[in-house]
Amino acid sequence: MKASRRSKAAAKKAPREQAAKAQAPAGSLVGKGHNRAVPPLDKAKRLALFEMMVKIREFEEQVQRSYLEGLVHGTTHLCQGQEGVAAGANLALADGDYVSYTYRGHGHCLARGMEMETAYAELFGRATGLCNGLGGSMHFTDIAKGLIGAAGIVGGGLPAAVGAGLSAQLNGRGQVSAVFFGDGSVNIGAFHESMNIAQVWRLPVIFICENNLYGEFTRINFTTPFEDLTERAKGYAMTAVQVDGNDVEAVYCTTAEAAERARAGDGPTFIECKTYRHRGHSRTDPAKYRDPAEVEAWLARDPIPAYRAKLVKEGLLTQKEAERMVEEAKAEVKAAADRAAAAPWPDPQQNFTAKMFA
Amino acid sequence: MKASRRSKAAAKKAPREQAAKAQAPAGSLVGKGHNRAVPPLDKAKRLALFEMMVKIREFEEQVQRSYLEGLVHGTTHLCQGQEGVAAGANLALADGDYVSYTYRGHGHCLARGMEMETAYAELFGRATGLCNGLGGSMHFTDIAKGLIGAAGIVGGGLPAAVGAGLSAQLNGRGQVSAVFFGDGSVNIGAFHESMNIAQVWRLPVIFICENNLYGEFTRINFTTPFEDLTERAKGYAMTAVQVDGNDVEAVYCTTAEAAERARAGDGPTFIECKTYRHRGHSRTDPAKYRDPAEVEAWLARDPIPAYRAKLVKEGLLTQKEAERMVEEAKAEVKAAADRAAAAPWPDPQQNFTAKMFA
Amino acid sequence: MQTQEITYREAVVAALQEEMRRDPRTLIMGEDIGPSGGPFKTCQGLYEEFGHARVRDTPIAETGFVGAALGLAITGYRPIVEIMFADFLGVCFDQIVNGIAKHRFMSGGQFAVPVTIRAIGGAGLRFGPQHSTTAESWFMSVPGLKIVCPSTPAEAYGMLKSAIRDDDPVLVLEHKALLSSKGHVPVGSDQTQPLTGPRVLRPGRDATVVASLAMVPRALAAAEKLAAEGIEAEIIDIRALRPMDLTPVFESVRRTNNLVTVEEQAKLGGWGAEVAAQVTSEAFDHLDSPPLRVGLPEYPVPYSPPLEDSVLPSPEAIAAAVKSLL
Amino acid sequence: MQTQEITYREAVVAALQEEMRRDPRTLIMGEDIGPSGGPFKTCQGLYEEFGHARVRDTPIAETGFVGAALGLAITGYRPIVEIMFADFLGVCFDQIVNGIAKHRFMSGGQFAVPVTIRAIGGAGLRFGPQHSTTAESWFMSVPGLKIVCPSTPAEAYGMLKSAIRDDDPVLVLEHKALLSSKGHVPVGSDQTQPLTGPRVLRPGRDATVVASLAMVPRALAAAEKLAAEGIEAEIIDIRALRPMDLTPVFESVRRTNNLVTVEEQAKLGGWGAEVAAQVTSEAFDHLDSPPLRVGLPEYPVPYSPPLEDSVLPSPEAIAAAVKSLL
Ligand SMILES: Cc1ncc(C[n+]2csc(CCOP(=O)(O)OP(=O)(O)O)c2C)c(N)n1
Ligand SMILES: Cc1ncc(C[n+]2csc(CCOP(=O)(O)OP(=O)(O)O)c2C)c(N)n1
Ligand SMILES: [Mg+2]
Ligand SMILES: [Mg+2]
Repeated sequence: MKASRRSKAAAKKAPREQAAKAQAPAGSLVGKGHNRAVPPLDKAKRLALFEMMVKIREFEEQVQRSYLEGLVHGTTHLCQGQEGVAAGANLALADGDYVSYTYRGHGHCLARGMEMETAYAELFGRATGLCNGLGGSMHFTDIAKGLIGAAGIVGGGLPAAVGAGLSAQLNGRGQVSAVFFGDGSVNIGAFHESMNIAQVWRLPVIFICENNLYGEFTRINFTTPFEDLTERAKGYAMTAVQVDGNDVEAVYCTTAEAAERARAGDGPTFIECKTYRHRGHSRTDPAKYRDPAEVEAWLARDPIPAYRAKLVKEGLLTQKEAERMVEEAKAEVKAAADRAAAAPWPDPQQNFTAKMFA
Repeated sequence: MKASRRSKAAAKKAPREQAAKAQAPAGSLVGKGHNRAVPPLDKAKRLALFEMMVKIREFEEQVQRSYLEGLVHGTTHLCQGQEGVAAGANLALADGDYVSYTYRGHGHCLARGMEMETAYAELFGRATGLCNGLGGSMHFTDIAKGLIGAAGIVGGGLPAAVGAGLSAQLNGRGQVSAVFFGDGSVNIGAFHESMNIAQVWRLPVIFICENNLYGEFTRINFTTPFEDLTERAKGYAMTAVQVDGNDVEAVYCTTAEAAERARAGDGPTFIECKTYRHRGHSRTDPAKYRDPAEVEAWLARDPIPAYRAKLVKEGLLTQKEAERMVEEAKAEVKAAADRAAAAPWPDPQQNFTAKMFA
Repeated sequence: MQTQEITYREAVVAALQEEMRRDPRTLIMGEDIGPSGGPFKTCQGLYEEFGHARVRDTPIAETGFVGAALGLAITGYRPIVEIMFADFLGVCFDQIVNGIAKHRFMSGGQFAVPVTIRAIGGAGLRFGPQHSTTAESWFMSVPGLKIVCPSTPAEAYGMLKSAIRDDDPVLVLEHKALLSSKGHVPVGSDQTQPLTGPRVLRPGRDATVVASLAMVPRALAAAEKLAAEGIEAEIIDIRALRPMDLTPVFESVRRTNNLVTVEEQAKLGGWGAEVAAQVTSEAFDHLDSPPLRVGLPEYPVPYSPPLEDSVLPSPEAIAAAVKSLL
Repeated sequence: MQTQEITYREAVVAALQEEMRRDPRTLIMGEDIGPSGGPFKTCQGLYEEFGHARVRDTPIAETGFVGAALGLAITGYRPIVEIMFADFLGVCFDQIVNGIAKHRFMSGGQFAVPVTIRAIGGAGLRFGPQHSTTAESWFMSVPGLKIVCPSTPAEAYGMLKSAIRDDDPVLVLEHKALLSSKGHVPVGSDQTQPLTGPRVLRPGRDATVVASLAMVPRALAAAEKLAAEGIEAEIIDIRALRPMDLTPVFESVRRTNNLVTVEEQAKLGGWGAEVAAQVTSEAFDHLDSPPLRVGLPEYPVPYSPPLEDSVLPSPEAIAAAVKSLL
């Protein structure tokens, strides 16, 4: 009967058959580190990586300050400590690619070029906000930059990322759909269905799991049978790579390689980035549930000082230049936040029907 | 912080820590065939296995006939060809265990001792039916026999089976929860969440997947990245065994072994039974979508004649005795169906509130 | 206009085929809708014409493929998904309610979300408690969704075409008991049907009866019986549940002074309450008696034929309800 | 009776603790409810007292652990599950609607299904579009479920105790904006609250106002304002959505001749329609004017404070609605 299907769909050289190929999965790359095949980064790019991590860090620190000033409302989920993933992965993506993430997505959006002032304006609930103040911290979306959206529901954004991947495959222009999510998300149904569909249809999707060891206040070992989430990818015969999420260049190379495969039609990749969040889950969380020794060990592996030291050691950056970058970032976020704080509130009388229906 | 938790929960020697153990999964038994450790079956049990398969076969054939006579309504999902799984697995289970299944669950219920007459009465929609005619073919439930229910929603019954497993673990009486489902069910979220929870909590659950290669009209290769579903179990670090579902003794031994592990507190097992359904998905399906060669090959592997030949060859059964068993089964199902057909219709004026609320 | 007499099922297929020819950005995903044409044959022939790229058999994963539709929609496609039984909408409820219905709003209106969700629901075929819901009220309180429920081949054809062309998410609730019903349809035409507003199917002066889906033909049958007794019931097909523009119902009740709603689901929390409430506020002084709601009892649809028949409002029961008001 | 003044949050904890002490077959599952005591601290101290066996942190898998509750319930336990935000009920909708609500019926009534589902919902805390729903209407049309919505610490305490003791599935909709509100509660007592029926909180002769959850205190505030103008509004807390016994509301409207409903969700498809419809049929001749429904606009709850504030019915708006009827 497969034969008859083939003839039937011959005209369209049925990609359905390609799906069938998925039975024989591409030789799994499960393993540590990245593939040296990816061309080395030039100085400009490496400095840009450092600068981006610094910007994300300072952006989040400013969010914290603004929060205490009463400018940010409700809750926020900051990513200090995980900047290496956002900066590294995004550098490997191209214009025209699709990127999605979660409520902890400020970093991914910044790395993708989201403007700080509109971001703060959104956090402050202002009319000039990225989403006109309708979404807030958990729903940054900037379609013009391929930032297709954040999931406030754990795992909820993965199916849409798969849809964007199908969109990319149908377009045939070599786009990819990259989606960022956490370790706690791998236990929910939406993750499973998304992984399976992406693999069976060999979609150009890059699943980037930021394994920071905790889902809210609960450590991974209480919710998942292992701490290495590449293990989970085996259940989909999906190429899976584990990388040090605090090594920004390793994340870049691994993502670049996955993107190459995806653009070449070789299907999805699951990337596990080992990382850690410095702060609590959300602004009200003092993160008392973590072993102080564990926290200490990870703070010592902060991706920013580590990369700074590396660049300085290699003579690509002086401490002075690094300081200046930090100062500039501090000034930039401060200025952006100040301008945003001066922005007008949205008008409750505006026409919301236009926001609802196209 | 794990330490602090331990002390806190010391009094209850927190099984939470047991969950943590799941990190180091029991050495996976992934592989073919069954473990010789299980004591060999005596003659009586082997004949009983044969007889049970015959009964299930004849029961389903009668359902088909009754359907054509207009006695069965709506739709039915028959299991001819898959009797080896129901008969073999159930022999390995004990009174007090919990068993759940799907709309294709007639065989599992019969193997567990469901009475034919009440079953037919249910299929015929009569007041004397197993569920008083409220559920029909897709919802056979007989709590007194541990038959906790059938899922009409694909994957929908797996979480409840996990709950029954937790119930068994909490009871501490060595019960297990066995759940039967199909190959198409492994792609839905409920399956995923159930597998993960069962493994993390090391619950006494036996996941029995009847891989008959098709989900309705679509072959497994179009919906799943591989045809060996033990591959999927790897994503949960769950012990997984693949067995010939048409070898009733192999199914028995494999299930017995999984039950032993579960009763001993060693957690869940995923069993993939390779099998095939002789008929279409449901009564309206001529199953044209299957390759005739594939159908032929599987019909040649019909579990019943195969086991009959084996028993005859080993001198445990004569062709004459076998024939008599078949005749008796035919007579039994006919008699049961006839009695059921004479049963009264349920009263639309009855008090349904009592059926809804305890 | 040129029409052909075809079945509701054929009308669905025609609408899908014509719209997929019309716009290459459309595609359809669902279970067994490819070479098999769908369990209810509502996608017959589409795979042969459009191929796997645009007619996709999916794994059994409603959350996955319905959510994928959102990703496709905001990146330039116009996906259609088929939910085999409306009961399964429960499996992807989150994707529809928290995703598809909200994504445009949460973004501040940055993009359109042209997703069409078709779900085949309803009782009467002995499918039992988990395969017989119309799911009419599950999404009634969800802003952002448009919900329609065609009761005839012409409506199924015209509203599905409109849904596919619409730039917002539309949930099309079809009914399996109507699939083989026949009617005149302007196949091959551009004649779409509006996604809002009820339609008066039979005029009458004595009472207004508002029904949906498979209850519509039953209401019409009730009107026949009543006519034999000299009672003229005006039968209105509600057609659309969200948004709900009841103007024709208000006008009707101002003339008939009586309202009966008939829905294939429990009355508590049903759309009949919404219609009754709105009519009460809009035609308060014209009501001779309080609106009467007819629906299913407070339990799921049972499998046994006499029981299933007993829970579904019969033409006799509908007629009796109307008479009880007069 | 002995009462203590405690918060709504403390009332929930007390009810859970007392019922778990009372019946060893009870246990609770949810996300981060163990050593952390729950994101909203609604399980504070339970893990320390009952341990992991009965107070279980689950993976993020609502379908899995809510469905597991069904398996536990029909095999002898009395599970309680916490859904962190009511919005997440969408993720496990199928398990609740097709499983928990139907399993007893489909079996012909072979067993009880004593499952208690607690979900913390509601707006007002700037949580934005995906974390602010009350989900009051999502399950309104689902036979088999009992749905309650406590608005005070005493109700939260008493109704949760009743829900846990009840042999049928009960969905308890709590409200995050009420968690810190205080009230007198008969802690340590056996004083449960009925799972059905509204409660008159403030008598009045001019109009009946029926509200739920966080809209109740707003309705009471509105009554204060109206009283200053000599208008006496009778404030009724609906308390239970399913089953819905509105007798006290009927009696009230027969006296006040006016009805206003206030709910924290879109009006279209809301419970206000059900109340308006039932009151219209039961107190038709007593109504001076058609029932008036107050609710949220036709879009999700926005994040921006002035916008979120603007969508939530204020005491002023409620008072104005009442006055518009007089
Ligand atoms: C379906 C669902 N359940 C629960 C939550 C509440 N919640 C928000 S974030 C979170 C933890 C997620 O952990 P992880 O995926 O590791 O992401 P991280 O926060 O560590 O970045 C939970 C449980 C939710 N948003 N959605
Ligand atoms: C959530 C859901 N989606 C779709 C269906 C329709 N459906 C019923 S059976 C079936 C195929 C299931 O295949 P499999 O799991 O292999 O079981 P089998 O029928 O082969 O025993 C489908 C798609 C359903 N019942 N539930
Ligand atoms: Mg995490
Ligand atoms: Mg199968």
